[in-house]
Amino acid sequence: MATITTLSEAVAAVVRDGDTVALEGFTHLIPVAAGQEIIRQRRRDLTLVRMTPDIVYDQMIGAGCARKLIFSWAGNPGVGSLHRFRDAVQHGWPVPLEIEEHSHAGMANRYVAGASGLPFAVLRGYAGTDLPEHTDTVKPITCPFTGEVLTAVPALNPDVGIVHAQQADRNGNVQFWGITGVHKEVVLASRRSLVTVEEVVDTLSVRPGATVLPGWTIDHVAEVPGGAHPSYAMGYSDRDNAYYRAWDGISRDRASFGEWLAGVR
Amino acid sequence: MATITTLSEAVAAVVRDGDTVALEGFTHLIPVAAGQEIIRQRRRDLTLVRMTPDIVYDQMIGAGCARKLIFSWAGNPGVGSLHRFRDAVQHGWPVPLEIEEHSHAGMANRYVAGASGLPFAVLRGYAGTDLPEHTDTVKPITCPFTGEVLTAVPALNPDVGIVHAQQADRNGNVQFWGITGVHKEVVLASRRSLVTVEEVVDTLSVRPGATVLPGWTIDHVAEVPGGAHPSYAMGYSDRDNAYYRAWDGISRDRASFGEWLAGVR
Amino acid sequence: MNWTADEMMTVAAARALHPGTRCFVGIGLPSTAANLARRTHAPDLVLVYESGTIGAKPDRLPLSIGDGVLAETADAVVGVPEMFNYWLQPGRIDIGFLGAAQIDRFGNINTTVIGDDYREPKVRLPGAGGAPEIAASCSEVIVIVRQNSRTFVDGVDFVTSLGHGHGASDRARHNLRGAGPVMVITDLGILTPDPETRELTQTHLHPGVSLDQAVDATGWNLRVADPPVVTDPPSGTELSALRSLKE
Amino acid sequence: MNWTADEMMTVAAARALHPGTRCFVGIGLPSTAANLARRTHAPDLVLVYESGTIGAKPDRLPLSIGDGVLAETADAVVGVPEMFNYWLQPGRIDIGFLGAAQIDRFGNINTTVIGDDYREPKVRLPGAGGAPEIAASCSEVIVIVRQNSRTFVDGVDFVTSLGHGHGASDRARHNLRGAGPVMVITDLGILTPDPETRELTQTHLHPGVSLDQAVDATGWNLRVADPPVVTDPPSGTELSALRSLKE
Repeated sequence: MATITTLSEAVAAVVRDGDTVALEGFTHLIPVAAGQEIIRQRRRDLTLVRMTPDIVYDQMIGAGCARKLIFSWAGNPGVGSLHRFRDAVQHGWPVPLEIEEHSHAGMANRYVAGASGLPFAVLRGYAGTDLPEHTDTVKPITCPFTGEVLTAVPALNPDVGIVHAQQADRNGNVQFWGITGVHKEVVLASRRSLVTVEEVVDTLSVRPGATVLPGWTIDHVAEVPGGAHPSYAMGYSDRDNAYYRAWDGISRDRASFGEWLAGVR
Repeated sequence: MATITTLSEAVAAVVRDGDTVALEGFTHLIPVAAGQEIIRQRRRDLTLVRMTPDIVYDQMIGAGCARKLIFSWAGNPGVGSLHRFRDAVQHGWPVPLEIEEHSHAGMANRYVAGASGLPFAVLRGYAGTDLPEHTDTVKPITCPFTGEVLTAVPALNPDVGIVHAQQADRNGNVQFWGITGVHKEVVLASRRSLVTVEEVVDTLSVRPGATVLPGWTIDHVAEVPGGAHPSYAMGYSDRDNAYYRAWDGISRDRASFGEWLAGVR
Repeated sequence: MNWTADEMMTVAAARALHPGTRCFVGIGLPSTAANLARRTHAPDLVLVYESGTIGAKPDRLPLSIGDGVLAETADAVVGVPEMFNYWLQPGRIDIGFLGAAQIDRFGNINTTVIGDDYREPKVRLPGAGGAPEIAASCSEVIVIVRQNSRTFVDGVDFVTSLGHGHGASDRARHNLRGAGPVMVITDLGILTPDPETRELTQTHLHPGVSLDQAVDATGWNLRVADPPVVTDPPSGTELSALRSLKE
Repeated sequence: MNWTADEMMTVAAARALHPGTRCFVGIGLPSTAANLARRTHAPDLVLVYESGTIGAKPDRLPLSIGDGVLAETADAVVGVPEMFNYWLQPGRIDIGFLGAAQIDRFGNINTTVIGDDYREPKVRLPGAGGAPEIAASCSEVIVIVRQNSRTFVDGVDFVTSLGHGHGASDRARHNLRGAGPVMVITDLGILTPDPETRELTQTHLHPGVSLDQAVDATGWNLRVADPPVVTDPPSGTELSALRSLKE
């Protein structure tokens, strides 16, 4: 059964130096506040996993939390590049960043395999691209019935999976709706999980399109209203497009990023 | 875009002698009326696919529509045996019935592979059982990353997939809610599809827990109120448990089944 | 208060379910026992049905695993592929609750065919359903089945669901994560696998059942604990909860 | 009415989308073009975004592929694994609409790194996202990209998404089901693959664009149709729909 606690206690309980940590949320319900709490707790040597490293991972990478990134698309959506990510990859600043690069289809299937207790997943993917040459975790696999050659990717089972959701009840049952990305998969695939929520309510009233995760699948729940900002929580907030644009300036050089970082810490 | 038509026209359009046909519905939303229309149109040599052949397949098998059954559990749920299925397997009456037998996990994953455009699916299944000895469509597969040996099953892509649902709108968009089984998978995996619905409405109002299938994924929609009887359509009808019990008597011998069949035709 | 052998069996099965346990429930005796446990000592039992309902809280006994009351009262309803892939397969479920048409001394279960020839069976049974993977992937398996020599056989005609195979190391050889059958609960008593050999041993007899009855009802040379424990009879609370459940 | 080269490009891309087409839309120029088509000649265009929204009908241009307006107006919203596995991979989508940082004469696309050394890139780009499988699995691919010699290169530094590989038989060799790029729409004109060799050929020039401009903007020895067709200029309706969309 999920423990309902504060964000700082929850992050302290689940995230350790050296862990493999996945913060997910596909444009929507991104656990940004949890990422900043990881920065505040000065975690180091993390292997960060995320399909779409965007502002939250740019912040964590710039703060020096990560030694490796497993991902499929690293950008500021609708705006441009992630400057802290580029600085880490191109110049090793503030620490060198190893990368393991996939496609979205590959990453999504890696989480599916992880949630399913399988060591790998099969897809039609990567064919003819240069990704397999640089990524060890992409291999061919042959169909035992047709002989057709497809692509295998290994399961992702992070030490910690963190997502943001709209609501939890007092037993830690969680519901989220709207664009749900790989929320369910990352919680089920991870050894430990934390869900930050807009609101803890007495009873969940299930919404159309909502997914409900029973409290016994989750380790910690923390109420963090606005915890997805600048991304959004459908029904609670709108995407702060201006902040995404503003981040381009904040993150562009090390000095202005440093000022931002001092403010968070 | 789905054509909205009558049940008899829809069945005539999609089901041909010799086809592989899947009528699905896991206890709930079973397209029984469509099965009886197939009997009425005297289709023959069908390969019937269904996880849980129950009354509707007992009827179709007893009527001589099927030459083969691909399945994972053939019984009258909560009551006992399927007498027409047993008579066909044990005595070849009215025609011999070839069987291809799986587990639920295997069948569900075969539909998933079919819906995904993959030739096979991987699962932890069948290990240590006698099923692989008698079922060609179960093979070992080795994880290219860990070396672990798992089980592969081939995709199911029926010629025709038929399910019952609560509602369609006038564009053939369909919604179903409650226990949804493999409804989505069988529609997406099949070359041609038919959805019978309780009601055609002007606009779908999406319910909690509902799945919506866009009309362009479906070939035919037919309005058949009560078309799942004796199974049920949540929000429209209750399961007719008395009929399930009564079927045991109707189906127990060839004569009483024959009377029932004459009534359908 | 009097009770039937089936009532004793159901009560014994309900008692085996600890509070908070996540339980994969088949229809029939397992469902009755699980719902009884929820009405008595384990109100927070999590009932999982293969129809996709997680945390169902039915107020009456469902006739099928897909009754509407299961979906209406569940914490979550998922599709059948997700049920098997995300919930059962990774070992999230504590107890798998199974029945059997035949069971052997190692808890291997047959629900497929009676007779030597699979293609020409004496009796064609329903088949596997979810059972092979329930038996493989749940942390533990409990079997509920009436004990008689037609069912308790010296070698099943078909292994539908693996118990302990031919003995101690067989499940590991098949790379199965769950512990397999830890208890077989019958109308006569309870059998548990020997910790060394995994052979089922009659460790409990229900009140009024003799050892000879159990031996006669078993198609192999039954090992017996010395002495077998006598099960506590059903309490008034248990019996009235069970009977009201069946109304 | 005057128009910019970008407006001409977007209008040309919108025109390429036939009514009823199911279109997998990336953010930026593809999304603008697809939404323009929906506002003009193809109101029943089915917009599919990789965030899981199927049949989105946004009333304003989304800034990201996961804007709330997409989920609110969609016929169905599915998880990202389902989007890729059930919807993209089996070939259910007619048109994949992609951008590029680099593109070569066979329509191969790079969005990963600029520079020879993947581990020490000159410029690190965002990477693959959904593009490799969009390029593989959609029935056809349309690329929208500004034509200049930095982008139109004689050999991409990294193949993120396969176009026609090294020529006619390459997609078949990789067992890809979709036809690959059928059109590259730029601010100068339109390139289509030669039916025999699959090499991109400048078949259209936008009004006022000279052939020399196109040749100069291309980093390889550009093949040109003789003569190239001049694209119809944007109509007043198209331009006003486009401009109101961007307000």
